[in-house]
Amino acid sequence: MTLVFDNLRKQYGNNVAIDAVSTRFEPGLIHGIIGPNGAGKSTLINMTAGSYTVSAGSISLDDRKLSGLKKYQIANAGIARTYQNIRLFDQMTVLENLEVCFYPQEVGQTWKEVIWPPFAKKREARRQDACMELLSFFNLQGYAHAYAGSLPYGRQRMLEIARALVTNPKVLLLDEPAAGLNHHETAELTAKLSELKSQNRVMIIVEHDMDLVMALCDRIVVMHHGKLLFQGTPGEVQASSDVQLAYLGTANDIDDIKAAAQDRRAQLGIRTRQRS
Amino acid sequence: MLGTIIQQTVNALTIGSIYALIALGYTMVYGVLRMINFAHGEMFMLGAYAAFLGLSIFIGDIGGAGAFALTAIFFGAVIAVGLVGVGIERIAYKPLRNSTRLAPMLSSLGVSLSLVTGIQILAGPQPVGFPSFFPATRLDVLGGTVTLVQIGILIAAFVLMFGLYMLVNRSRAGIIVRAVSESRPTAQLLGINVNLAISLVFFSGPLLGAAGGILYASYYGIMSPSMGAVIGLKAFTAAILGGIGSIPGAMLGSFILAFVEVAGTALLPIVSGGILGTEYRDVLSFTILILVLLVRPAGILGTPVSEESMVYKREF
Amino acid sequence: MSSTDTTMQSIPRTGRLVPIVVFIVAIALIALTPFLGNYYIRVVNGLLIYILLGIGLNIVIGYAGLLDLGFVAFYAVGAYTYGLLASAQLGIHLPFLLIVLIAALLGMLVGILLGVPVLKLRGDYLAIVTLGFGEIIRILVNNVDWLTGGPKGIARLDKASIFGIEIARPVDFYWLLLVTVFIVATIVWRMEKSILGKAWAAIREDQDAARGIGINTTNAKLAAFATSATIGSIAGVIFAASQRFVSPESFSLQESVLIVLMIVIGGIGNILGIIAGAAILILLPEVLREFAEWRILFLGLLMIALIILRPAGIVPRSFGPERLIRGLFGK
Amino acid sequence: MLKIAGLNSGYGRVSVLEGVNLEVDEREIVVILGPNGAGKTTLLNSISGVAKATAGTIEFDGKAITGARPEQVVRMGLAHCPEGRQIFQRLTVEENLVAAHIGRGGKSFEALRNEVFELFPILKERRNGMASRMSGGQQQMLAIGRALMAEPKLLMLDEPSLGLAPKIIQQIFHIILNLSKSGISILLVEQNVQLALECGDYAYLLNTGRVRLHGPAQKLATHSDIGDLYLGGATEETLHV
Amino acid sequence: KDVTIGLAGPLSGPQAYFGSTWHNGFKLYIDKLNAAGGVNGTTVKIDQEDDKADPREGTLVAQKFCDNEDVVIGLVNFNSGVAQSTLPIYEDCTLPTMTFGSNPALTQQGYKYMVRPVANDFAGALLPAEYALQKLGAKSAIVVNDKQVFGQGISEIFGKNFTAGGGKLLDTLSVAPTDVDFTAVLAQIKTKNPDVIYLGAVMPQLALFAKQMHEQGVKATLLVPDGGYTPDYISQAGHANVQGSLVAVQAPPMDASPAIADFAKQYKEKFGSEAGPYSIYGYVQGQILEAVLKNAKGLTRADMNTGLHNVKVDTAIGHLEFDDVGELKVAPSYLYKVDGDKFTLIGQK
Ligand SMILES: Nc1ncnc2c1ncn2[C@@H]1O[C@H](COP(=O)(O)OP(=O)(O)OP(=O)(O)O)[C@@H](O)[C@H]1O
Ligand SMILES: Nc1ncnc2c1ncn2[C@@H]1O[C@H](COP(=O)(O)OP(=O)(O)OP(=O)(O)O)[C@@H](O)[C@H]1O
Ligand SMILES: CC(C)C[C@H](N)C(=O)O
Ligand SMILES: [Mg+2]
Ligand SMILES: [Mg+2]
Repeated sequence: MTLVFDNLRKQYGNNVAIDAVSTRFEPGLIHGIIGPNGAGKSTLINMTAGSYTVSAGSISLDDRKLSGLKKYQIANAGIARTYQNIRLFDQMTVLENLEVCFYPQEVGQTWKEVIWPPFAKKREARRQDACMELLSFFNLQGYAHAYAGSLPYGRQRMLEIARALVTNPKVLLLDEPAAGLNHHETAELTAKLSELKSQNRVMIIVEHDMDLVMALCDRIVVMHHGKLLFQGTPGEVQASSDVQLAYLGTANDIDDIKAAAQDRRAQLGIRTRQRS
Repeated sequence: MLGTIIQQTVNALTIGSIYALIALGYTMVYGVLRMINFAHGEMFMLGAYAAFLGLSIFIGDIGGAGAFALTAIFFGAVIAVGLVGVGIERIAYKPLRNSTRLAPMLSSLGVSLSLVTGIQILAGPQPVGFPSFFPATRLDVLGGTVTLVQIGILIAAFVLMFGLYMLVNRSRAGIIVRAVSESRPTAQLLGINVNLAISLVFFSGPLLGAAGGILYASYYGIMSPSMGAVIGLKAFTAAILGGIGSIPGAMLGSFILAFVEVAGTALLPIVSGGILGTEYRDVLSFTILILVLLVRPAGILGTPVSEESMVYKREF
Repeated sequence: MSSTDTTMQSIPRTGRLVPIVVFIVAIALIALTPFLGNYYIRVVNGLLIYILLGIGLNIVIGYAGLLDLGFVAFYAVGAYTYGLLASAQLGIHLPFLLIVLIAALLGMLVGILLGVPVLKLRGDYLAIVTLGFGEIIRILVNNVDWLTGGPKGIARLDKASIFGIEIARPVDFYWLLLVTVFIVATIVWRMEKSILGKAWAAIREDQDAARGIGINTTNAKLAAFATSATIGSIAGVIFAASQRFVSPESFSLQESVLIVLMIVIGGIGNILGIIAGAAILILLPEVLREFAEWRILFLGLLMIALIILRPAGIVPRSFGPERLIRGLFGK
Repeated sequence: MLKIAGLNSGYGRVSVLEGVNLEVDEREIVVILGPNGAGKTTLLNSISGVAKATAGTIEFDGKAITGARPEQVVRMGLAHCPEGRQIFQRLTVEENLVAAHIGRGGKSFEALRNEVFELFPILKERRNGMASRMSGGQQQMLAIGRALMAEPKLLMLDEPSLGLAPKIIQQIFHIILNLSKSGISILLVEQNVQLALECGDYAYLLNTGRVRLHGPAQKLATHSDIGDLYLGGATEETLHV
Repeated sequence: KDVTIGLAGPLSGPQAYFGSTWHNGFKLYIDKLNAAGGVNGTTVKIDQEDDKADPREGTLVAQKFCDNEDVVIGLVNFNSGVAQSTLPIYEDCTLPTMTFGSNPALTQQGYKYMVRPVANDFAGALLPAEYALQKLGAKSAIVVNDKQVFGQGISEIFGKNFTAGGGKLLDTLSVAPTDVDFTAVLAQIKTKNPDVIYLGAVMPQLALFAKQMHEQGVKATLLVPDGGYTPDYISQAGHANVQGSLVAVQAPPMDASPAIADFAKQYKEKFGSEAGPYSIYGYVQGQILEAVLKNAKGLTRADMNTGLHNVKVDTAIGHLEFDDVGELKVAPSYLYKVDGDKFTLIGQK
């Protein structure tokens, strides 16, 4: 169960957002995708999930080609995702947000559900049990009957991840799951994500929070200007001079600024006042 | 034959100009507030009634009025309607700015209903004759008959549309309006008075609509409280056809719709061998609208809103 | 920001008073109506038809979040099905229930035929296309004179009868409509609670995210369209049978808009809201009949006021039938 | 020139800031640090009137601006360059500048625009191009240039280095230093602790809605607790060094 | 002892003018009648309702009248389309009506409780066809209609009459009832160059069409039905544009007889405006009612129905009586020509 990008390309008009990216994501590992703003990280996620079409090349899960399928078909093939901006069903309860994920499996018997209430009750109970279990895992059980839109931001992030997990996907794509989370929440998230690591799941995390990425990921793909700049373990990535130059920064840059700042202070002669 | 073609072209251009004046109002409001202002057709109607009121108060007999007086009344009326538009926005739409998209739309339906009945109560429900702002001169152009009114409408409409285009694309006010349409919070943060910008839109849209109403009333020689409904719907259709939110789109859509209508009348019976008569004209227009939208889901010149791009914009 | 304090976030439980009062008033009104004059029964019948239409359209607008301005087309399909199959127009005189069945299937078919091409469109574009579709149907009906009688319509439709019981007086239709509304409302409500209904809600909230969790949105929307069309068509049959006359005038754009308004003013996505909305928009003008034009002005202003004061409708989505039931029977 | 005392603020029922005190002097660069969600953006939003203060006072140039609307605040000379740049994508570069010109300080649009062009030559080059076509760094320059169109006395910058490549970040910091030299006071929100403290004069560290630590930037840079506080270390007291 | 007459017609919306002025004519007569002590001591009350020219509203009003035992006659529905849906209801509750819709089909459905005190469209479309063929020497015609019950019905009849009389019908065109722009249709008509155009529609379309027809240089003579018999037709079209246009209507000229002139004067005094095109019929219906009441055995609906079907009365527009389907035996019909800003009578039947 390996997710494979083969010579992937994405173009918006003349703007090439992803250029000749080939790589493999193995199950059982947590993969990180990092890179500066606009490097094409979200584009990769969006293409994998079917939100964007692929301009050239292909994406496949084992031997099944995903690119070209409709978005919902990709989802039903076992690809689940979260969004860089949280996209929950705000006016539905937390529980319903998860329940609705069973639609593809259960829609066939809607009529039975409508006509025969006991059947509906039984099925609903079964769905809800499964959902509640997951909610407990994310400490969201207390919110089950609240509207998703009314949850605090951090809880919404968790809920979105829970929603992606409900149907036990083969591939889990997380687009900046820590964005907007405070420190405690990030720590909690890190813990939960490492617990979710599983032999039969490919996990991919796009993130700017280097602490989280370095702590969690087994392998990191660095994107730059739509191209694959580097891939390797966290240690290798941090050591790579290419990556430092493009993304993490080098020592020299800092020295330049230091000099300029001193220059300014000398020129203005500001004497900073202590405040209460 | 040539005469008929010329004739029909002029007819289509005239109808198209009037549609365009109204369609622009729909498009501007939509561009800024993402709202369909169903009361916009009534601005068109109010324009005619305001001008009529002006005429009967200040002039009485149009025959004796000088060009200056007529121009003054024209502008007085359209400005008055512009102000009404601003007032309506403040009362009926502003409280709903953060509501669902459906709410201001339905509020505008309420406004529309109130205005139509209000005028019915004040001025009577029946159609009233409207004096022509233009002398009834006819010209013969290569076998086609063109009236001075038609030429006047064409010129007036193009001048107004050009003015609007310049306003929106070249003037500071226009740039500010476009900025507000893109992001109200950011505009506010930059010191732009968002309410003023929205008011400007609700001033100029109704103003153009009112101008359309006066031109229309003097072209057809008639006005009625319900005159905004049908034409408003057509102009709205035109705006959608061209891509709502786009100013050139509104104009293009209007002229296309007008040409389709004229062609529907002139050619449908011939093309279908007499099976489909002129009564199927609107079926033809709507069918073309639907076909265009199937190929271009955001209209001819509209910018398609792709799935994730809205998210993208917020993020970046 | 403690994350365990959640009880306040939950949907509040209902006090029992409101549901009980609503229930008693409803039962009283239902029981009293047959004893009123025929005129009042006719007004109530009109109300019930609009409620039926509202319930149908609400599936598309309130549940799936698609603005459909051409709903009246399905209403016309049903009405003309009765007009053609139970009159001298084609010399066909089928029994009422059979026509209901045929109209329901036909309505569903038309709903799907319309749905397949247009459901790709979003928001306002969907609105104008459905509007155009409604107009196309009306114009066709007005112009294929040989079949529909054109503007003259079809007069002297057969009296309806069910299992030999003639349905002709206003009070007969009252009972027929009441039963129909009850059955349809129950089915629709159960659909809303089913997994399909949840998918509709997801589509309404965020279509793309809904696709992202594997919902085939086209199919789910088609189901909404088809169900809604079926209900519209059934309402049309009953309407035609009670008027015993059909003509294109009854299927104007204004009717579609009226139904949308009913839904939004009453409480979008909520069957109880639709009843409230219909009551205001259908009964109020009748009550204010004396005031001629002024009543329409009043209605317009009231609409604005209601939308501003209660943007979520008179009866909010959260006060749905289940809340009523819960309030009545405890728990 | 900016003085905030006891500020509580948030969005609707969500309360974010609690008892924030903060001051910016003439020509100073004051840095606000803090982890994600600390309330830095909310603080700037409260100053410029987007988020509503529920308690406390904000004073600018000796006048209270608590509760003022954003456009009033900008007109007093306090410009806000928002997080995430927020440039108008559908406008050209020059139109972005036009929209932001409110004619506050009396300079003509042309004069101001030319100053901005001088500062950011790339903007002059791209003046008639769509803003959306520019790279992230260029967009950030446009965002700063746009804020300068208001002729601010105090410029608030919210994470100007967000998601930019290091080279560009360096450039942005040079620009900030130059602006300060030209006499504009700066309130800078940054996640990039090292660089910000290097450039700033005074710094505040915000976490979970409170000021946890403040002091002269140079001192803060070497302060032992900073890492701990940054990660939400458990003091209830506000420390200063 | 008094009786109530139910009046239903369009009182709001674009047709309100026709409905209310027609009802006013009736009120004028009834007020006089009541002031004179009623008929044999019976005074007449009026229950006036708005049908909005909408069939659904019409049925509600119909039911309201049916339910009200005091209502013994309905003076109903200006529009044939509305009458179509209300007549079955009146029939069911045996409430006799004087129906005003002029579509011929109304009397062909076997209703026993209706009479029509106005010429139907057979009459309305015969006179103009004959006149066009014989007096104007027209050889060819084009028929345009608005695809409404009335407009389509009457123009079909005109077409039949015209061909039956030896003329040639070049084309039948339709416009939408909400159209205001006929230039495209007119440009097509111009290529066929007909001698006359018959326009089956209502105001304001009649005026708009006439105006544009003239402006577009179409030379044919325009014939229009009864809706055009209003000063608005001339003023809204602009009188230069309607000169020579022919209007067929059931109503006599206001100076046709002293009785009518007197009526016009009274109307103006009472309501402050000129009488509407159908006001005289309201007045005549008052006279019919008086005659019915005078000879009635009782005041039940059945009595009224018998009375209506057997009435023989001299009215402001002449002698009226009904045949067994409720149609006027001799239906007065007049043809006018627009001359200056007036209608001059050029033919009658
Ligand atoms: N819908 C779109 N239309 C046009 N261009 C786009 C679109 N989405 C992304 N791009 C372009 O594609 C490139 C890659 O964008 P992407 O969103 O994938 O970056 P990212 O690595 O996720 O950045 P971030 O860290 O900001 O999330 C950018 O240059 C952007 O301009
Ligand atoms: N519009 C809003 N409505 C409600 N809560 C909000 C809103 N914006 C931010 N918040 C909440 O306020 C808190 C502080 O957010 P703020 O944006 O001020 O943090 P920040 O320090 O700027 O973080 P970052 O480094 O991510 O920009 C967060 O918990 C966030 O969820
Ligand atoms: C307006 C009128 C001409 C109406 C016409 N008498 C009808 O039967 O509908
Ligand atoms: Mg991204
Ligand atoms: Mg921030």
